[in-house]
Amino acid sequence: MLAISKLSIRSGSQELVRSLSLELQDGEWLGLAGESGSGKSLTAAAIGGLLPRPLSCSGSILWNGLELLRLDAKSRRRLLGSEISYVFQDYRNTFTPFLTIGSQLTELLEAHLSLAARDRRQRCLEELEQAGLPAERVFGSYPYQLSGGQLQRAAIAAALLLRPKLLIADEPTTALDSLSSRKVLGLLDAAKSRFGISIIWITHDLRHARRHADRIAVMRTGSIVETGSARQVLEHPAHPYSRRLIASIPPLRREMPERLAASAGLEGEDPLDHPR
Amino acid sequence: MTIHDNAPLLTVRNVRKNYGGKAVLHDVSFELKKGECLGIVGESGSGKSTLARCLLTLSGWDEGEIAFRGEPLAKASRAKLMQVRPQMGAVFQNPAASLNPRLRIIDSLLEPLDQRRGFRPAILDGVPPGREAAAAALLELVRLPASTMGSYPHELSGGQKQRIAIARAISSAPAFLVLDEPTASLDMTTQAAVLDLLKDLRKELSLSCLFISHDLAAVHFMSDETMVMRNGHIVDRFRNNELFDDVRHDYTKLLLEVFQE
Amino acid sequence: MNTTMRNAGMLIAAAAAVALFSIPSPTPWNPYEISMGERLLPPGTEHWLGTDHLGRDLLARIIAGARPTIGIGLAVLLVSIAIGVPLGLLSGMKGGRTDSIFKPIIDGFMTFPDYLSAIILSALLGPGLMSMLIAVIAVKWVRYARLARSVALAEKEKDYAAMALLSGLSPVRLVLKHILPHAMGHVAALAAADLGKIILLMASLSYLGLGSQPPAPEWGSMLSEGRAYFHAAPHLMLAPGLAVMAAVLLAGFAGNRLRDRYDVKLKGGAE
Amino acid sequence: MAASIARKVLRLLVFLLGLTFLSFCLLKLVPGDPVRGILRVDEMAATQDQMGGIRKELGLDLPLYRQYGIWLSQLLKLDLGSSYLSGRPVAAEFAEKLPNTLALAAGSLLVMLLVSLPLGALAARHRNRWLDRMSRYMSAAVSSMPSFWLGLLLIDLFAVRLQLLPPMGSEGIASLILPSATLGLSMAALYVGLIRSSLIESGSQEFILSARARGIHPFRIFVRHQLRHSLVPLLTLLGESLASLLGGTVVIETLFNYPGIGKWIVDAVSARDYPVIMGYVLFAALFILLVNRSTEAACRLANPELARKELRHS
Repeated sequence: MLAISKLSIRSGSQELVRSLSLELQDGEWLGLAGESGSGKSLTAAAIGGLLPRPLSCSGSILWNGLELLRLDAKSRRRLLGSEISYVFQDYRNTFTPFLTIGSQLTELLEAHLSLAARDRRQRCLEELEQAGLPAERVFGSYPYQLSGGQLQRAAIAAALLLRPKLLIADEPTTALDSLSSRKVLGLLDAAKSRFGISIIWITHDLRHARRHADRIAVMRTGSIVETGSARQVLEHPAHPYSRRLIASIPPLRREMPERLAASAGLEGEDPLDHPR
Repeated sequence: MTIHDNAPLLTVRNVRKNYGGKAVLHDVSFELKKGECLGIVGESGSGKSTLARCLLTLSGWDEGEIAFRGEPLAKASRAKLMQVRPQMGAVFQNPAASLNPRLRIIDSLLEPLDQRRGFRPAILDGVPPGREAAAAALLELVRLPASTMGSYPHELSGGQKQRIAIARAISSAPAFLVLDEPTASLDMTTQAAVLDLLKDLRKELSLSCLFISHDLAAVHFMSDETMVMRNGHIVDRFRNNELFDDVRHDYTKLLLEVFQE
Repeated sequence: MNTTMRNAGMLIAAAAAVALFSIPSPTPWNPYEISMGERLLPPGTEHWLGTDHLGRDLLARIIAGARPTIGIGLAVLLVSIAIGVPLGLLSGMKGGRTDSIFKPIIDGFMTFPDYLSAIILSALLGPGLMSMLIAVIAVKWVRYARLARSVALAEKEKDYAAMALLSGLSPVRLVLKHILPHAMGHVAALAAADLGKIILLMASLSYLGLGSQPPAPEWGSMLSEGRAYFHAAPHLMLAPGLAVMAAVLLAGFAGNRLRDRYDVKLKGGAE
Repeated sequence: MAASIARKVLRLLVFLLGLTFLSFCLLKLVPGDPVRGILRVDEMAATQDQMGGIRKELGLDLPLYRQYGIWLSQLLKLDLGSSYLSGRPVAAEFAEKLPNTLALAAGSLLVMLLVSLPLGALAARHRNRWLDRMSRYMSAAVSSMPSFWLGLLLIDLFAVRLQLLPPMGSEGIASLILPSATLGLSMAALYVGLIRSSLIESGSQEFILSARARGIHPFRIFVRHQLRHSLVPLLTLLGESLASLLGGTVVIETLFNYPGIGKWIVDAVSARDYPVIMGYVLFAALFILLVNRSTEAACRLANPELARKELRHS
């Protein structure tokens, strides 16, 4: 469904993503894992043509045979929000602060469909309900009146409103506390099983990957170092960097390892820790 | 000053703190013993960082008592506080804010030692005199090259800055360390490296510490005993291997489930 | 704007500042010498910028006027900083009751715009150099108090301040070692730009007859004097006006440069 | 609610009382004698007797607090006293001159907005391109000029050389153009940069990206999300510019010999015309407070979140 090939993203002479290739199947949940500077968020932004202006990209991103990198503005707009939608990390700023959640959801519907005002409202309320939110209240609320977890769930409701085929979730739980994170990932799971949408899930923490992701791609400094089924990558990581990333998660077992890095057999090696 | 080895370093009794008309700490009580690492786990807003600032005498509280080596701190004079504070060490969450951006690393690193002239901690035994030698030795302790001392904070990564904060905190041989989310703003692999470092240092220097984190797994990795905080209350507390017992508080079980996935 | 240009701006500003207070006037003319035979001469080879209504050499007067104009501006600036910064730091660091006294005062002053307050204060105090200085200082100190207060409020919450206290620094030492130097960076950037604004403000007050009085060769009062002869001898207004403009521009340049440098250092340096 | 309004009104009254009393003290304690000014106007040789007589007549021989008390009690009867210079009631003279100043202020505001809004928006849109650079250099140059000097340049060009516009006075709309242009331009120079940076800042907000990711039309995003986000800083700017307009009019009215309250106060200062000065102080304070309150109210309307923040802080 989505085929990225030889994607490069550069800022001036600096290559931030290097000749990256990646494929996504229908109804698949792909975990794109990596640390800061790995280029995972840039790759995600490139799919929707949302890269900041000074960055340029080359290569090809095919969406059901359509070349996304050479799409005119109008067709891209038609695609975004309806076929491909996003959820971002910074839930505080996902919604415009001085407009109600409801008016922003209806704005999204208006942009893509022609519906009667009452139907629009009904549709939004249903979607908020689905996201486990008190629909009427959230609909009339300004973003600042909601908690972080509620905002992120409202953002997911917005992303799912038009039943997209692909949802790109860029660190959707990083800024949330662990209990809210769980609810948010649960919502994505439900959307996947109910509508069969594909999900690209960007994360720096592989902790929940086993439960949610079908496939995992590990990125480092602009390239994918390893891809494979979630189970294969998590249990038998082939690349040393994947091994290190997995070993970095403190295990919750009765018998604790003395050291984290040591358990991956990577004692002497320095972690990737570069100044910004 | 001789202290009985088993006497607690820190005694917290029924501490309560209000903020904006709401209690952010309810009736918090615990003890920290020498050589022990006590973990505090809780979500944001649970009051764990507020508690840390109270323990460090950086902010006041409304009821109850916090005593350091048996000495009550609630009504301590400013002079008393200035005498007590250097015996506590702290590492905070945000490495970007933990170093004065205008000072070279060596000056930030040695601030505690510069402040107490004539004092030489045991970790510097056998190190030649002079500031540079001391800085190099401290940097080595946290696995950083001596050349780092000439840099400014903005030239370093978050992990490096956090290591410097750790070196600085242990430089004056404090009675205990408060580690308030020391890894939360670091990348995963850096996080692991810092956790490993802290664990090594704990063993090498037999540090006493309070390890505060939202991450149950990290707390479990670091500490001997763990307290679970929620809405300003301590809802559960257990020795390390008791975490998996069935008698745990529901909230603890929930956290365990989340972090075990 | 590129870096070389910014550096050039800084250099010119620095050179101008040094020249201002060290080099004696390079023209052979005395800025005070009246010569009624040479009134209102246009710019020429002998008097490069011409002469004023009393036959005094304009170039000599501009050069002689630089010192009082910029010097007074600097003095006003320094006094404002010396009043504002300590009060602002005190208010921000102490917080609580102290702050609840200072904050409304600062906010109250800030609601009144520079020009209006300075004009009204000069009006209340009566015309004259001294009352103009007091008026301008009264208007300006509060900006530095506010800046220092907000820096103190922000910095004292930062972890490094907490760590400094844990190292055994007294609150006073904390301010002197960590917070004051931090505030002074911001203050310097604001001050450089403010110097220009102060010069403009004083020129306007002098023009209104509220500031320095003739025969001082201060640029503002020169402009005020020249106005009567505006049609006959426009150069009388042109030259001091351009001088004011150049001084303000240079000060602005220096301010931008200082601010950029400062920002780069704090934000972690893209350069 | 009612209590908080009452508290606000009370605070306002205390503030005005303090301000006027302080102004009164300053005015009286500083050397300078209005009587000489009055007599000079009358072109008489002043004797001690005459001066004493006038002083008594004006109540200037009374102790300071009594003088203030008299001024205050008159104020309660909405009487600001009479000008020493013209002998006419201050309020009447004020009412006569205020419309002129308001016309000038309105004209200047118009010029300022017409210049700075489009220029700031264009500079933000084409940032770091030639248009942006030009606008930055030009505003740096203009904002470095004393406003009266800019006015003189404009007079020289349009009134003297091209003879298109009257240089002075207040006859009709034409005579309003030069003063408004002068004040408007010198203020616009400051605001172009501020408008530019506030638009750039709002454009880089995460929620703008989110709206793009939802496929909303860019024009709609600009108007509904970005512009509205800039509205709060822009409204604050507008409030500030209204307040500083009042200061600017003083200089410009003097330059153009324009019969507004700005020129009036300057004349009053040199004659130490106390009632006029006090009247002006009172007006200026009320005007600024009014502008600030309305700005705050407008900002709260533009961004409901602000209203909540204030509630929490108070």
